[in-house]
Amino acid sequence: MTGPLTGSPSTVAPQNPDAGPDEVMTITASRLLRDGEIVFAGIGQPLVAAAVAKRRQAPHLTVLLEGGMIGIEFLPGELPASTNEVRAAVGAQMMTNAADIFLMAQRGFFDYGLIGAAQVDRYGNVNTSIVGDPEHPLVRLPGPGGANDIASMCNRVVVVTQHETRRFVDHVDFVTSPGFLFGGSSRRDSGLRHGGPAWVVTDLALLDFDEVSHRMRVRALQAGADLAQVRAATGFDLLVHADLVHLPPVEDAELAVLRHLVNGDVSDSQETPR
Amino acid sequence: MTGPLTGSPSTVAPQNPDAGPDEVMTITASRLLRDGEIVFAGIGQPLVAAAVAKRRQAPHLTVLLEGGMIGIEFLPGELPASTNEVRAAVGAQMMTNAADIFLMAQRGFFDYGLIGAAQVDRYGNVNTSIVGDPEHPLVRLPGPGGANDIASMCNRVVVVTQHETRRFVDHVDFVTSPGFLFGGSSRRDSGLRHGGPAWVVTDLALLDFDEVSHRMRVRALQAGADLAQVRAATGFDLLVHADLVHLPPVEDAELAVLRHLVNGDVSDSQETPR
Amino acid sequence: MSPRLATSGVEDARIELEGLRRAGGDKLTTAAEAVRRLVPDDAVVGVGGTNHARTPMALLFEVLRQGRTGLTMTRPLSCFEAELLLATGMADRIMTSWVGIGHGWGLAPVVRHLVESGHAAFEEWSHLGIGLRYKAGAMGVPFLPTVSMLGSDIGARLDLAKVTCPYTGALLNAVPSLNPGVALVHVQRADRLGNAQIDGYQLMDADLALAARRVIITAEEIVATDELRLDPARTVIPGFAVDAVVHQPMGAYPHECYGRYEADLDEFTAYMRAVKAGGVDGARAYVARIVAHRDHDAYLASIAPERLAAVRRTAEEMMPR
Amino acid sequence: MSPRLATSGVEDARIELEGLRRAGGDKLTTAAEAVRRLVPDDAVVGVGGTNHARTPMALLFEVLRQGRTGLTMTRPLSCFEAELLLATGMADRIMTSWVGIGHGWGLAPVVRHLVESGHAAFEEWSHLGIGLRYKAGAMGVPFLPTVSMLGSDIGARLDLAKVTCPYTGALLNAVPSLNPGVALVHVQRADRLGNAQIDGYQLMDADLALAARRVIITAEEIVATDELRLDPARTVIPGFAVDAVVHQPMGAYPHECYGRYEADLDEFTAYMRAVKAGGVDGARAYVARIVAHRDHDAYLASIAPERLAAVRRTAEEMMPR
Repeated sequence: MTGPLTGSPSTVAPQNPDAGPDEVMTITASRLLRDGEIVFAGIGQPLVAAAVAKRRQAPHLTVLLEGGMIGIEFLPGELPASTNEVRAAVGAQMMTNAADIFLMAQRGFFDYGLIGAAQVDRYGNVNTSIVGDPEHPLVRLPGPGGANDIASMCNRVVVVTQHETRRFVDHVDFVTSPGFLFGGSSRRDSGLRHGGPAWVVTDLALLDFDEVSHRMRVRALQAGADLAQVRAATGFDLLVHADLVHLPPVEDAELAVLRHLVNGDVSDSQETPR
Repeated sequence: MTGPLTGSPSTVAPQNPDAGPDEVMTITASRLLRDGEIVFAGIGQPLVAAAVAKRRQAPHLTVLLEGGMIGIEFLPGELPASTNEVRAAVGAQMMTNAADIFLMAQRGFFDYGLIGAAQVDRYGNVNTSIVGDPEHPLVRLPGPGGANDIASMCNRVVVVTQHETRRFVDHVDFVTSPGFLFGGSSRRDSGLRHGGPAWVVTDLALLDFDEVSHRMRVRALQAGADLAQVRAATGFDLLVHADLVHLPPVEDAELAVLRHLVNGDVSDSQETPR
Repeated sequence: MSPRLATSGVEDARIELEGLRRAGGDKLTTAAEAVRRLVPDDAVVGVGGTNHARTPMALLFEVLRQGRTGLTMTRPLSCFEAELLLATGMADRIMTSWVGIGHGWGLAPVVRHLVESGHAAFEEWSHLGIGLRYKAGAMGVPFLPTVSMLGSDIGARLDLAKVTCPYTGALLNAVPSLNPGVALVHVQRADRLGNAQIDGYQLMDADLALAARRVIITAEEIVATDELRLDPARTVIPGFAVDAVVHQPMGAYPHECYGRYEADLDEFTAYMRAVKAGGVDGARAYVARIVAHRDHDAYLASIAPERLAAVRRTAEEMMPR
Repeated sequence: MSPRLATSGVEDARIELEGLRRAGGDKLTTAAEAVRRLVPDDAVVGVGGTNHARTPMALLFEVLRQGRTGLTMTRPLSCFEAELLLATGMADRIMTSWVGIGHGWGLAPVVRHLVESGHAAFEEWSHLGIGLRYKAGAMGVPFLPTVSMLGSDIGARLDLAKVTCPYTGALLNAVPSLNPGVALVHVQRADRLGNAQIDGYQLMDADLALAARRVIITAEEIVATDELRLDPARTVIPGFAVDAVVHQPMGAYPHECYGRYEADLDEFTAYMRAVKAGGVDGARAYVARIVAHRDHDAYLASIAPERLAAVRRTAEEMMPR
């Protein structure tokens, strides 16, 4: 297993019945990360995805967190709950500060940025700020943390989120983290001359963006999912890639690595699964 | 002895015959520095002046150098030859980098900046770059080092230089480090909203600047010097302060401290002069 | 210019600075005295650390103990300390990129309630946006250019001005300097002059301290200046930028301090239970319980020693060795 | 825009960066190989350190050994290394705030001669001006605002553009980013990935390395990555910014390296005597004598061991203890 698109398009294997939707998303995101590259990961699923990739196909993946740690390692069962805490610094090769790490992103050093989303729209714009009218918010969400900067600066942005109509909306209520804005050249015209969303990873599909219109496009379906399901869970019209494939199901070994990292409680605790 | 202007105006004591012109300048500059303040010192006479002040009236003077050292101490006989070398860091309380130390100056933290001059004009503009036409220099001097930044950013700039007509010129050939530019509000109009030259220290006089015109003014004469001498050594018309005084002569104790710091070879090497 | 950008600028801060004499003096004092002297009503309070890391909790509890009104809290990432300041009505505005409780507790319930009901202002910036505001303030320039927040509704809602690079024509956001009225910063080590060393995460504390108009440092340890001289590269806040130094062991508790103690999750639980039970009043009751203690040491003395020992031990285990 | 500001900008540097894969690889190589691969003719060469501190002399001697033309050297404060590059005709331009020999030797005679006779360009910046050029390059912005060089003939001669703060109306100089074609940096400690730690003066090396399009590190010691992990806050250049790592003990000799050795004043004397005797040809002869050695180790082997021991000992004596 070396990439997300290696499943034969004709083989529609069922999804691993043992894998929960969050686990499917996290593992799919982990498969996108190539060895030797650099990933700026938010806390939660993005961080776990990076940790899984590092135990699997990308042992030389450089993982950074917004607290300023570069090249961290992961202790199974001790994954940090925040990007700025003692246990997020384990094994760091370098600790810079919380502004300079983003300035490095602005310089262009970081291959991937992994972020979550409360809402995402057809152009990959992400909202983690406000549901409803910004002047009179229905729900005040936490805000971007580092996600606005990651989305503005990293070379390839990966959005990881559950596939639900309340999340995949026609227009996000608030652009917290810019995707392709209004499509076409609008991102570039705004002054964002680099990067942009490359992938959206969900429990139902892997999506990318049309090269010209920058509209969201179904690139592959999760094992066991079909296009109708994806469309039903999306609040806008999706493009579909001409070479639509199914992703290979989550492997037992991937699941074991993920759970070992998160829980640290595999039976053969002496041996690290891989 | 607590300040440069404490000599009675009527007492015209002769200069200490043991003191050379450079020593007179350095000690006069040292007297300007008050305890508890912060001084950004260039190498050479400025640094020695700060070192003398710290051994005399200003033990809590904070001395910084352009290499990024803050709060350094001075080993007699081991004064640094450069602002960026191993021995310039002795006793530092903090070592930041060579850009950040100037950014602190830009923020306004530093009370004094001490610089030298190859040429200085009636508005306190300093040239350490070029003698002659800038496009076809007669003499290519070393350049500002940190002096342009010091002159642009520190609250009170002290220029230390020998009093000679080739140095005190009508117009500097090149404004390396801005004084009051063309006088009046021209410094402020250029965007330099703070600081400016406060004192010019020479072997013949202590000079300041008129509060409005910002023209250079003789504030005090060195012991043994007279106004005619000062005028003869100056290539432009000088203002003279209404309350012109003579500076007290260099004290033997001051000279001993200075020489101990520079040479480290006083006879009673066990005891630090003060 | 939007009123929300109109906090006191680098020009005023510099003029004020020229009148201060902060180099070389002994600044050791108590939290009570420092807060009394340096945190006025209506201040913009820059809070050091991020999220639950190196939060200056002893100083914030002292602010809550003494009582203030009209405060604005600025912090790049905020945790439940933001809730305490807003719930008690001492602050009515936060400038931040993120507020959450963390550790599985999710959204910040009091911030949500007060913002959604229009009782508090959540001034939203990008993480780097806050960082560059401090950095501009620390550098003594009125703005810095960045691509952060371009194209987003964050920049639009703030009414951020744009600048065009005079060399390349590139369009950039101009982030205005922020020079908070006072910075509260917790560190591992400081001397009586205010020279401060931070272990582990540096976060944005050095820029914050250099930018702020007044600075209070709490330190786990007060050391002799000569001890700092052994490793001057670790000194990140110069004494001449500091007004008051307070010796406060466990000064970030119940939040964490790198190398010293992890966050005490039992306190997070206690806080969230209080809020679940009583909403904003629950948060106020939580504050009342803590500030009833005379000072931070008394509060710490009320915590079971084995809890304090446990958070110290686990922090120790995470250190490089 | 003046042609002298038209060095390759942050935009080009970023696009190039996206095509590089520098994270995670073993980059250990020789100075000869690194210079061959990464220092082309006509390059803008950012030289680490300042004056005679942590000058990457082994790399510069290797450039002189291999021979190049059309180089521009950028360095905030320069010492006689600038003379060597100009005297040999390998560089025809220096960007700096200062050139001098130091240690009582005064003005730089070869720089003077070549600049006064119109054979070399001395592009003069303020010290902070160079620092902000690197910093803008490292931050990925095309310019930074500053009061440095306002009102002076330095800014006027460079034809620096001005910017007006959109919030305060303050007038500032816009300093354009500089992303040198290659940075040469000497450090005390690095791993094979290029993670580098600098003891003592940091100077502008971290910003230079982050700004530059290619980076060569020489290190007094090559250590395991795990050793850097013991004190990750000391790592100031990340491996992903580095192209080549060279193990070179005494790699700054005859200049100094903090904590390791002071400058060898006998070499300053030897250089200045050569110039006094032969002018620019004397400087060329000095270079010829050094580059006749196969490499830096061979050059070091030609120096009396007691001289090397002496500069090591005095540097040691200056360390905090």
